[in-house]
Amino acid sequence: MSGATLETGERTRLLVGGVLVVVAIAVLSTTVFDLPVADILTVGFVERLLQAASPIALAAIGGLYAEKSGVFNIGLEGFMIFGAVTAASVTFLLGGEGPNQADLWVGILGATVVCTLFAFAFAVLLVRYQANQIVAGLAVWFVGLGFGPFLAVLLWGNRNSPGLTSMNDLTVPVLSELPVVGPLLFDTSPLVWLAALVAVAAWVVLFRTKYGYWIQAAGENPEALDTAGIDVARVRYAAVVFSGAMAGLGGAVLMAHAGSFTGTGDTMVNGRGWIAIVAYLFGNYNPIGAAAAALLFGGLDMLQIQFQTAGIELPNRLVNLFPYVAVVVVLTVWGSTRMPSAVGEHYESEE
Amino acid sequence: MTGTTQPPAVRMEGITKRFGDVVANDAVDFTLERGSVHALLGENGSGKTTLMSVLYGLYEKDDGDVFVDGERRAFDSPRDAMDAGIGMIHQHFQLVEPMTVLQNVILGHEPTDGGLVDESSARERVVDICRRYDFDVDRYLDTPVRDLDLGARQRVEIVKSLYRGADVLVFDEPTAVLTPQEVDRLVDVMNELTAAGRSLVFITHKLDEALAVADEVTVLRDGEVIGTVDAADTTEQQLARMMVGREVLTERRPRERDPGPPRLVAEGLHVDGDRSREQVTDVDLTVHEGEILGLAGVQGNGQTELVEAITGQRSVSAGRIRFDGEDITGTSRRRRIRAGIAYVPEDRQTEGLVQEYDLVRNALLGNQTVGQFVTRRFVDWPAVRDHAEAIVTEYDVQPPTPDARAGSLSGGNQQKFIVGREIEHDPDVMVAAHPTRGVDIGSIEFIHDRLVALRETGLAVLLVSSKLEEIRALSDRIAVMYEGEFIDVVDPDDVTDEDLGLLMAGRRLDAESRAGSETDAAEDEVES
Amino acid sequence: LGGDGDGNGTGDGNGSGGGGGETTGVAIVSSPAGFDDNAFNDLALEGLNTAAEEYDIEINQVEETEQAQYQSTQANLAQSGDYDLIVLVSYNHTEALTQNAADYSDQNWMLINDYVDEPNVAGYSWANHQMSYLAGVLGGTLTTEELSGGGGSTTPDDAQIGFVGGVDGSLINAFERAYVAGAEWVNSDVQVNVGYIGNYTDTSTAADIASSQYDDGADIVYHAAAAAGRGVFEAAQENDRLAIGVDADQSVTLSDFQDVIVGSAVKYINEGTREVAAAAAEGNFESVAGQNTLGLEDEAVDCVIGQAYEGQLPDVALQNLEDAKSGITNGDISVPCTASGCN
Amino acid sequence: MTVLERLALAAASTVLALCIGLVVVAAAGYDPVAFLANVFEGSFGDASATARTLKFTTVLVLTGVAVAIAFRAGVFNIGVQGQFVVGGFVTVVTILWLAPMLPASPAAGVVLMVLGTFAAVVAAGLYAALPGVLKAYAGANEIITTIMLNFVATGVVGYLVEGPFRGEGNRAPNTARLPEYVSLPRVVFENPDFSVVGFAVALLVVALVAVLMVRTTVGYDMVTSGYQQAAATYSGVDAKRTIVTTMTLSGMVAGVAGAVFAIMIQGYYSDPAGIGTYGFDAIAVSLLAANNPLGVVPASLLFGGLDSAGSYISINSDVPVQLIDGIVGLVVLFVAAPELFRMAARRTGLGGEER
Ligand SMILES: Nc1ncnc2c1ncn2[C@@H]1O[C@H](COP(=O)(O)OP(=O)(O)OP(=O)(O)O)[C@@H](O)[C@H]1O
Ligand SMILES: Nc1ncnc2c1ncn2[C@@H]1O[C@H](COP(=O)(O)OP(=O)(O)OP(=O)(O)O)[C@@H](O)[C@H]1O
Ligand SMILES: [Mg+2]
Ligand SMILES: [Mg+2]
Repeated sequence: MSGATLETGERTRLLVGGVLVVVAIAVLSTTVFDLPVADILTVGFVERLLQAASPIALAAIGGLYAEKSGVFNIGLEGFMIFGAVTAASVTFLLGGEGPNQADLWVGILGATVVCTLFAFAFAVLLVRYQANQIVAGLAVWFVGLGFGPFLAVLLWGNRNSPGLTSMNDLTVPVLSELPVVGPLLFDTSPLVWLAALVAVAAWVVLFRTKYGYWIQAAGENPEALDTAGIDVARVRYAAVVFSGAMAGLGGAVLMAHAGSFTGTGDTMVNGRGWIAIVAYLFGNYNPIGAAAAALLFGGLDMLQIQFQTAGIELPNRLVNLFPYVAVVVVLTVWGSTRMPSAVGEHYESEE
Repeated sequence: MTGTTQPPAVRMEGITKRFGDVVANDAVDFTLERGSVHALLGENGSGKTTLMSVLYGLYEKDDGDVFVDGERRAFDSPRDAMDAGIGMIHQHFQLVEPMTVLQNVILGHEPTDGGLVDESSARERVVDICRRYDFDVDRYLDTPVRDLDLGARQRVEIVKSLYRGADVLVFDEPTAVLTPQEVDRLVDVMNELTAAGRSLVFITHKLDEALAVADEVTVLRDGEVIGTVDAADTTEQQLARMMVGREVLTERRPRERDPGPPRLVAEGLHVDGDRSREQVTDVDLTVHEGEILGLAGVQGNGQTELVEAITGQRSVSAGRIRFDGEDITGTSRRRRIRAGIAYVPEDRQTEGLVQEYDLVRNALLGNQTVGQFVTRRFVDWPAVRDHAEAIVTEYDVQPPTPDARAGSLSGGNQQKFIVGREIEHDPDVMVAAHPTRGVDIGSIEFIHDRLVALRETGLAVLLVSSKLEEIRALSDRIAVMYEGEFIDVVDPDDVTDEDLGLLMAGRRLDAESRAGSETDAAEDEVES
Repeated sequence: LGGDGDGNGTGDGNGSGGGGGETTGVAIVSSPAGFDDNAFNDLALEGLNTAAEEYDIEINQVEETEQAQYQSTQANLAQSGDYDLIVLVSYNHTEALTQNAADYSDQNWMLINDYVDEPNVAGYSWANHQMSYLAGVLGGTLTTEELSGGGGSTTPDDAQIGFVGGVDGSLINAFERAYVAGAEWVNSDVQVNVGYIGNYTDTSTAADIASSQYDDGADIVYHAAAAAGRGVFEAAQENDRLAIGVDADQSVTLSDFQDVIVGSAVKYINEGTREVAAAAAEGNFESVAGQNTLGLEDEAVDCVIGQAYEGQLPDVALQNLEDAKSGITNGDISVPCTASGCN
Repeated sequence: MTVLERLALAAASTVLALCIGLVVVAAAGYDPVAFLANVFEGSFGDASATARTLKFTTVLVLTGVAVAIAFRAGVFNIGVQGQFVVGGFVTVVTILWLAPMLPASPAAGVVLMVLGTFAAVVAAGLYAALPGVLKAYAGANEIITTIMLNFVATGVVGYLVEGPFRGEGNRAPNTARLPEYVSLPRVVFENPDFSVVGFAVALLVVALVAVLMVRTTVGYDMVTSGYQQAAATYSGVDAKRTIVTTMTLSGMVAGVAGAVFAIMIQGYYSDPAGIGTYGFDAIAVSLLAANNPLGVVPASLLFGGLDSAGSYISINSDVPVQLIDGIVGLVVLFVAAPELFRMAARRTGLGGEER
């Protein structure tokens, strides 16, 4: 296999470990609380898990590309907010309060385009003007938290959009009739499929195409790439713009599943951008791994909900912390991730 | 000016390159004839790398012209240079460590098939090149570069340039990190290359190599060309004189007094390397007072790990280390520094100096517990500054100010500062790893003098070097390391260079000892 | 600084109030959730706006989402002397007001959902527990009734409903406990799924929790999650089930979800703020000062039927609601928890 | 970068962000001139505004220094917010617990504040040491673990404030209030939630940290590790221990920040979900200051001023507060990119030397 997929064994162990943790917790708690596993691990649970994981996976894949190319984009949360609010805005502008599915799709597309543009401006600051990546990323978050809801206020006089429409499930005739697999795969949101597709495509591009090689080289040893005659800045621009576009898409997907934009408090994105960063680190910079990690976090979150539904009395505020604690524990027990060595370093080729 | 019918492969005229106030190249003329090797000599900071970087499109020249194959060219980027058939093997390798050898070789020039990288056709081409020039690179094409040793990495760099169709190859100090055997192989490679019509620039500090390999030699000093001579018509002495303006000799420095009692002793030492593979196996070592013990060996045979174990930067899996009879096996690096073990590290860039610090702050590095500079954890900066000034003056560090940023110094000057700092540390034991690597001849002599002086004052010195003449010139005894073990400890007067070469290749001297015989040592270096 | 707002009438000099010295200045400071919550911040503001239609009132809407700043925000407003009344939304203001009500004894304050024992403070609380109890009665009744009028339906054969709360704390726990009690009053076998989001903004998680409950067999889900509650309605539409809104008649405020909102537990916060603003404008703040807990008796809370379900619900549901109301008012029914939460 | 350049950078970033903000303000139909006037009045317009600015500055200085310590040593402590929360909570709990044991008097107040702060320093130091240990001895990336531990701190303290530590009879999820005599004296400024003493404490911490970093070997070891780990190891620095030391020190300062916030500003503790993001803002502060403890002071003043203007504007104007948040975000964004202004300066011939 490709030697560029770093420490494959370690990564696999990490993910397998994570999945084992989830399953173990599920099984353990069902026995402790004397509940049938079937009540917890329902088809609906998996369905929600997939939907919850999609936006995180998309943003994570974007962030992964940026970081692989040597740029730490911790502004994913901000881009997701922009993605969600622009998707809602465009959908609304097209279809008013009763938009149809086509409007929603255009909204998602519009959000991706707008975030691509924002990401380009961000990339110019990072790559050309050598902005500090951590501060600039935090700034994008602040800007998103500020201007995202502000845009909503301008448009709707309220930080929350009116109810728009949510993405309909894509039902494949016949196949959707299959037990378990049917409703999960063939009667689900097309955006879940989109996310899966993006994950696979991102993996292929990163590890099987020359652009992927360049991205990896830009993040590990930009000078080597430069001396190979490839413009490091352009590679990084592309990766950062892609990361913004994917995070924006992730936000749009979140909005499309919810059917409206919520801009109060930490907005509807509510930390998913941060989880996305954790997801790709957890997936050890592998798009598939990142998607799997997103599933893991989606799973933990939904599991927690299943527990509540099943009537397990737990202090909810503490239970909600479970994914965060799990991240710390798993990182500690299953070892470290290795950042690309040139992350955060500006590269200027001598001209 | 040239009488050949063919235009020269490269012709550079009046090249000037400034960095701020520094004139790195001052109206330099340089001609590389087709199918020849042209050596570029000069002290540290004389502008060799800069000149070649201009050729390679890395630096934009301030003035002058570059002609390739008689055509006037201006390269904005390495890509342009590469397209014109110019390749450069850098002093610091330009490899992406986690990527495989194959991926590194084809980086930027990937053949594709339906959008995907066509690794199999790339592999064919690379294997082809390896066969043609007899490289072993094809044997580890799928190994990540980070698992390769320096010699192998260098060959990857060469293959990379050839893969890109380089016609002109610039080697920037390629031998600095190589063992004698590897140097021999490199020389073979260079001969193959010129035989195939390639033209080579060979930057080195080693006069004998320059004379052995090159057809022509150009000497730079302070950014200016001192002269270009035919290798056949010149001598080492003459070149040395051109470089430094005086004669330099490396001659044997036997000790003037008998060695005293053992100071540094290692018994049955086992040390693991980075990938938790045992790199040092059952080594016994004794360095006496007033003695220089030379540690020779092909790089990657455990010298680094042994030195790190002795200096306290790496833990020992078995065995004892004693210093003046006291067991120091488990003690921290800091305690050993305090006990008087000074260390000139192998890697001056990342270990020996903090690049972003000025020399004042670098002077405190390793001296954080020295009472002269520190009282109860508070640093006496004026005292440190005086100390730095003293080192700079005494060891002729350029520029002669302690306020210079370490990273702005040329490699040789960095090394001089480190050596100075470690010697001024007033140690009892000096561990010096490659103390003159990349250092110009004048400074080499100076550093050698210092090491010898240390010995004469009764220090125990452990010298690690890949330069045989250095080992031979300074050592009172030579230990040869091979695959983590001491294969032999010999008296420098009793062995020839060939003998040492054989030992380093793993042949014991009592076996058949024919100098220059084929060795299989190189085959093992990949895995280390 | 100028005269520390000596009651009403002296709101002079500041900019716009051209029409005589009669303009009543009212400031409203949000809770940490901020305005646009479709819940009590917005409702409180709405009441002021209603009052402004009747009286010459100028409203300054101040959003401050950091609790630690309330002390200085309140003090700054009081110091300015421009306001005859300062409305503070939510008990997050209580600690700061304890200090400021005494420090600015000439300033009139209205504190929503809590009370500070000073003559210049009007504390208003609404009986969340009572309206939630009624929501429970509605849910508990309908879960065993055949109902498929609008967008959702029930499964009459099993009695199961759900509750989605915002933050798991005593405030929302009171909603939950009363809701469960109301449902059990109707049907002691009823099963209630309970889930908490952890905040008041994450619509997606709200929808996930509700879906999980619908999956598990719940027919009707009541939410107490402010803006995030919209997710519950989304889930109801998605799963063809029903939901009960909170605070306002959400079948009106979120009319897109009319088809699934069978009813809403409402409290007329707007009535309270309107009343106090009017009192301030008329110069008799004393009439509203003190601790006011508004419940069923005051017709300040209720459970109303959703727009699309008016006249559609089985009589038994309406009957049960009526019975519960009178039971609560005459003391036959004791609702767990109080307006201030559970202990 | 020289001090002068840094100041110019801060000024240019603010001006540019404000300009963009003004355009947005105008485009959204508000009065930009009035808005600008409000920004100045709200930050330094009068004694009360100045006090409010200094209040924010005080906390930002402390959290900023906490970040600076870690970043200087090459450890990315993104968890200052969490450590700040832990510190503040522990301060309140400690004081409330000890208060009944002492007679109510100003002297007891001082003792309690010192003990409370000490407890905060210990607790926050330990809370920061945890990711330090995990990084040093288990290789767990501290950026992730500290972000996660922020969530954990907020959640757990939120739970404790809501439940076990809720003050008696409190409707709101708040702890009980600190006794009246446990408060910093009001000198110079009258504001109830700002005391010059708190600001002085912040400056004292800055001075101590500056001396530690520049004058002591502990500081030298930390900074050297930050620049070049291999060199530090070579010089006898124990890399793992230094990571833990760094995180602990950073957390300790964050603990002081938490204590000052709890004692000076709030006087009790509330759900941290509603407490300002001082620990995140501190990252921008620290980077604007090039992670130099002394530079943190003016950098905090800038951000404190903007925060203060935000509070003022939310009271005195109709412009939605989100806009101010957005503008602060823009300031941070531009602060992150000094090169932008350097290039602009070069292009316009205003100076800025070639690098
Ligand atoms: N990028 C740079 N920026 C500033 N100064 C530089 C740069 N590169 C080289 N110099 C300076 O230019 C001069 C020539 O350096 P160069 O690297 O060409 O020397 P060299 O002959 O290759 O030395 P060495 O033998 O030590 O490698 C030195 O004074 C060096 O400090
Ligand atoms: N106490 C001192 N006495 C004398 N020189 C000192 C002292 N402290 C630091 N220096 C020197 O002063 C310079 C500045 O040191 P300082 O630690 O303040 O760096 P800094 O301004 O933080 O630098 P940077 O921001 O570039 O890291 C350095 O050259 C250092 O060697
Ligand atoms: Mg060089
Ligand atoms: Mg039912």
